[in-house]
Amino acid sequence: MTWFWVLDVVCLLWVVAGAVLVVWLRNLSGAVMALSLTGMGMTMLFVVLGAPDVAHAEVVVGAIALPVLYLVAIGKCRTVVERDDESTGEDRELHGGEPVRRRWAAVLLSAGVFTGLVVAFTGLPDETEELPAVARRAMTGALPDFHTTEPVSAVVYGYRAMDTFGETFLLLAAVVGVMVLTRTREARQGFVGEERAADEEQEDVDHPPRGSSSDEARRAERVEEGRAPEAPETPDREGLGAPAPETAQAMSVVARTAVRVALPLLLVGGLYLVSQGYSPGGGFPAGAVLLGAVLLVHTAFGYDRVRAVVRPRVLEVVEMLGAAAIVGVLAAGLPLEGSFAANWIPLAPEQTLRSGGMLQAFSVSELVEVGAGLTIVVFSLLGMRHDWAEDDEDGEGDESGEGDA
Amino acid sequence: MRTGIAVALCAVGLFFSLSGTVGVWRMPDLYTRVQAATKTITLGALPTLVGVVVASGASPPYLTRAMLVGFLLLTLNPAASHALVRAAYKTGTPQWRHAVSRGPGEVAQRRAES
Amino acid sequence: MSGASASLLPLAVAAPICGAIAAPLLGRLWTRLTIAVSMLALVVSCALLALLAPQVYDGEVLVEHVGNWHPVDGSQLGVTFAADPFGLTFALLAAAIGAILLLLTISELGDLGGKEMGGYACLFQLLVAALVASALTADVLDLFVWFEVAALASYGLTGFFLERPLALEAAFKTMVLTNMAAFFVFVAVAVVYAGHGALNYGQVYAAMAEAPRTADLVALGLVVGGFGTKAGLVPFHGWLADAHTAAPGPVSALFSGLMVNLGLLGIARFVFDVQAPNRGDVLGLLAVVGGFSALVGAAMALAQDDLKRLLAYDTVSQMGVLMVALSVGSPESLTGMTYHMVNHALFKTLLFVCAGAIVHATGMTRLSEMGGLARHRPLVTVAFVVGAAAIAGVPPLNGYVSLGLIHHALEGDHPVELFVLTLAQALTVAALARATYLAFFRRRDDDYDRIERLGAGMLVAFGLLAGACVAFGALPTLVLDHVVRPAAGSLVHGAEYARATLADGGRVTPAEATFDYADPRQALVIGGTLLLGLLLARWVVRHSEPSLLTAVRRAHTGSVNDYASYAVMGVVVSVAVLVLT
Amino acid sequence: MILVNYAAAALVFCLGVYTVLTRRNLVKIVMGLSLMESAGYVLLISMAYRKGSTAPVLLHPPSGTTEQELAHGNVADPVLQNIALTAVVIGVAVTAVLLAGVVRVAQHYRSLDSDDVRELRG
Repeated sequence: MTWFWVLDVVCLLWVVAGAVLVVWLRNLSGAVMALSLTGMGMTMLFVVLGAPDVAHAEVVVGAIALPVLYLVAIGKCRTVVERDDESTGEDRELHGGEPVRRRWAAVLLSAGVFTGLVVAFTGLPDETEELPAVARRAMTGALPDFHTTEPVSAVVYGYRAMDTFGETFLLLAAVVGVMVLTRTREARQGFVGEERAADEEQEDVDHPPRGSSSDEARRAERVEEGRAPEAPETPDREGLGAPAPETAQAMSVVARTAVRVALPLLLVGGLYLVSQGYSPGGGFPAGAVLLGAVLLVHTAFGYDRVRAVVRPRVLEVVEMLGAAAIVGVLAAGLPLEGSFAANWIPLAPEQTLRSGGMLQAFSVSELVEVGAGLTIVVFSLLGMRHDWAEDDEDGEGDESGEGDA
Repeated sequence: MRTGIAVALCAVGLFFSLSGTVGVWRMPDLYTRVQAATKTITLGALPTLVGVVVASGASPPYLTRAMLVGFLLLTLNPAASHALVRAAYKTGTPQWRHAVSRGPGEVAQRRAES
Repeated sequence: MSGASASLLPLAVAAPICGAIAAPLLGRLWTRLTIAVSMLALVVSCALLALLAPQVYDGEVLVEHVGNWHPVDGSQLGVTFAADPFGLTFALLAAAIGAILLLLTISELGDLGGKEMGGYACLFQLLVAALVASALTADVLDLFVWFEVAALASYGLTGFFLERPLALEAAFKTMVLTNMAAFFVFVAVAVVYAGHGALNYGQVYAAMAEAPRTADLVALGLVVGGFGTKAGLVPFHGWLADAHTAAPGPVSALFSGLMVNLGLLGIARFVFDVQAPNRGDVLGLLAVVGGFSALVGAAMALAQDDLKRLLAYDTVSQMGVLMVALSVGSPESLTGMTYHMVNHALFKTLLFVCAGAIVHATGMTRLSEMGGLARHRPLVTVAFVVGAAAIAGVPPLNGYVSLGLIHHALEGDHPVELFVLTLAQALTVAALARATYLAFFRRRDDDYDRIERLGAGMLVAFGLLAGACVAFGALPTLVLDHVVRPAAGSLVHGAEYARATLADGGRVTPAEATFDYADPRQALVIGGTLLLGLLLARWVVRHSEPSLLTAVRRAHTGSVNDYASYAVMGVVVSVAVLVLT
Repeated sequence: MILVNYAAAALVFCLGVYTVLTRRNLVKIVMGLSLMESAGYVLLISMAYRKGSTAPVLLHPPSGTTEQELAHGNVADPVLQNIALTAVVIGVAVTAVLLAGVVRVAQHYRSLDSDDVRELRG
């Protein structure tokens, strides 16, 4: 039994070490890697503590999704933030000294929160307690009620379907929120009062771009959208000696072939999670794995190859259809079984493809929504344009870009 | 007997992982460190994986999953290290001062001079 | 008690969500169609709730165990929805005012592009659906989930106008502080479940009655911090004024009228319905927090130059008044609190609609730039004066009744709270009088360079809201007996409500509270605060800012780190107070 | 002994709070919130663990026991894992909203220092 505690403590140290690194590291990209380290530590911890479904989701989130989001955001900020002094080119905020606010007050408050939490946790029953009646009911009910051998899926998509219904629209609110925050400037028919208020505020806040960083932002934006014409498709023919970072989008042939080999395995692994009624986790981790596969293809093959698949306009419709399917699956319970999220699909014998009744339908539509939603989120963040802040004097605002990237 | 083989394999894996870690710590610059790190994965993890499969008795579901993990490790790890080092080289990460081969900047300069 | 009608409760939540799904898709075709579909969805939700109203308001609690998963010998695994009078009042308010504000959006923001209008309508409806669902749910975890949905929807809506730098700064502050509040509530729900293995309100109530733990007190402290941030109580209110200043017109009305009530609802549920047996000295804590909120909110409102920011700080003050009324805990004070919550939703939405109309018409947000609007827009002036008078408690309007109830409840053995509330009331009257004078009646020499015509939607919104203010004030006995007393009953008799949520239904006896219109003491208090307020307003307009006020204003540094420090300090203090006393 | 897990979760939570309170770089503040979120998941899964338990899966029960015995046996708590499963995936979307806000603020204010982003004060 002690072997469990050894593994458990090792994983905990790993997570706490990652967290300390995130707080302590000054270099932002380094802190992102530390955050990914914490994510990996948590994945191992979840496997040790007996939560394989959550580990499925956490490995993709910790290793791929979060770091990509942070690195994209840092990249977007770096081209815009005023460089402190042109000579050293040292970004004041991004790598410079970490300006710290009142340190001791914060240490005191954090210690207060820590003692409050520890006081609460010592009062809780420890792991030798019997499972609560609610959990025991979920375990014993999973087979008779849903013919599934996966009680966590039975609870997520069956018993507490209303919770997952709320979580789904939490995700929809986040995705639409990102779409609203990253949208490009759209022509407005008439006079909107706030625009006039905005002009006044922009005078005193958007101080005119002094340093070279603003036209560098313009140049980076142009490079990002209208591909620089002379950029080769793949960097293979480029001489190795050229010191400049690669202008080609795709990666070298080695990386491309490795991704071409691993991609089918990843997709099959992801879809397995949602294929049977009793597969671990269902739509949520499968959507995360799908996002991981799409990001892998994007880094290896570059944006143009991925754009054929990931078209924002199509993806938004797919995501809304996924959400509509979820409302349909749950609302159908009302006329057929008399209550909102009741299980109205007949149960097949356990461990067959259609066992689990409503679980299967709910988790497949969940996969559609989570997969499409997270892809929209990442590609919206990638496609963010610089056209809302005050433009330069020449204001050549190239609206000609290929719509919302 | 089976546990003997398993323990031996795990010991081999452990040794290579340890040596790889020492390599990462001692090596002077990025290029050699990545080389040591890759060795840790390829030679350290695979023997341990085989040892675990031998120890647990090769029941089909367990064996297939272990082979899948092994295959993915063998394909993806070298590609990842390649991408890492190429990016470092192209962005001009400095080499160890006594390095024999040309740094990225010098090739361009020599071509410019000649 | 026909169970069939109870099963409509989740539909009342699903209707706005279907509208939210349809909105972005239709947004591309034709923007007015998006808003029409959204309004239809909210009207359907309101109709479903109104269908259940007669049954619920005569004291019956309609309970729906979602998915037909009924509790098994006292433990409920599935999620439970319960329509009790208090929850239904809040849900009806949310759906009705949401529909009115969508009507307002057509005339105020009708010229937005198709795609952004689709995103706006989707987030708006998700927010209203979250408010309706968190009012109806009877499950601790479900309350957290819908609280988070409301938070997420508010991020996109706050930062909607991307060309306004203030909107993005406000959106970022709202995100950081509301996200931290969500984590506090997340940990609190985890602690409650780990301690008692229960998520259903009734089951948690019973579990806490038989086996109280200190962990529950820490959880309650975290809940007060988390929902206090949403309600905008003082140490946690940093984000509220910024969010309302920069949000679009109808959105800031929705925030101030309804979303802050979500925080109040969360605290009221936990204090009276879920953790009543084991809540320590939470009422004393809430009295102090409420008193501070009332005073600081009113004082800050007095010194603001931006109209919406002034109204936002007034919301902080009114939330403080509500929290003080809640902390007294007597049937009369809880009835007054419920009545004042309904009134506050009505007159604060009216004031924000007027502010939105001014921004739409002139594009100006600062009082110093405005002036002489009475001549140009008489209707906006009338509506603003009705709203301000309602807050001041002028007799025919609804403020008089609810403030009367609260003051009457405090007269007995709470002299300190009574003094604090009257002082805050005087400051509020002064702030609103100053705003009315500066914006409407002050002569403005150069004419406005551009004044937009008022849309039809705005006029309808003015009429409906002002009419509701007058109606709720003119016939208090009718509203009191049929709506407010049953609603307060589910807080006063929390045990009955909790038992009902675990069973398949139950009854909640209304709270006993009477209100006689011609009460001389109440007329004296209201008259006094009115007079004092007007004098203070005149003094402030003429003289510079008193030093105490500048000190309070300097405390609001505007930096995210400081606001987060105040919030964490508030949580640590409330946990310490609950655990140690 | 599970208290070690709870203490580690509380420590990571407080590290997140410390980051949000002291760091002035907006991206660092968002990382602090991610840390608080991760601490929430560690806390949940540690609460779900029962002594010597296996994962709550009834597939291929260990030799000799039927699925029913396993259901009554020693398994981790599926309800808490339900909360964590959905929350982990949604954490990504919430972080993306925060980061979109940070990039838009940086585009306007041309700075990532929270002391420059202070127009709305007083």
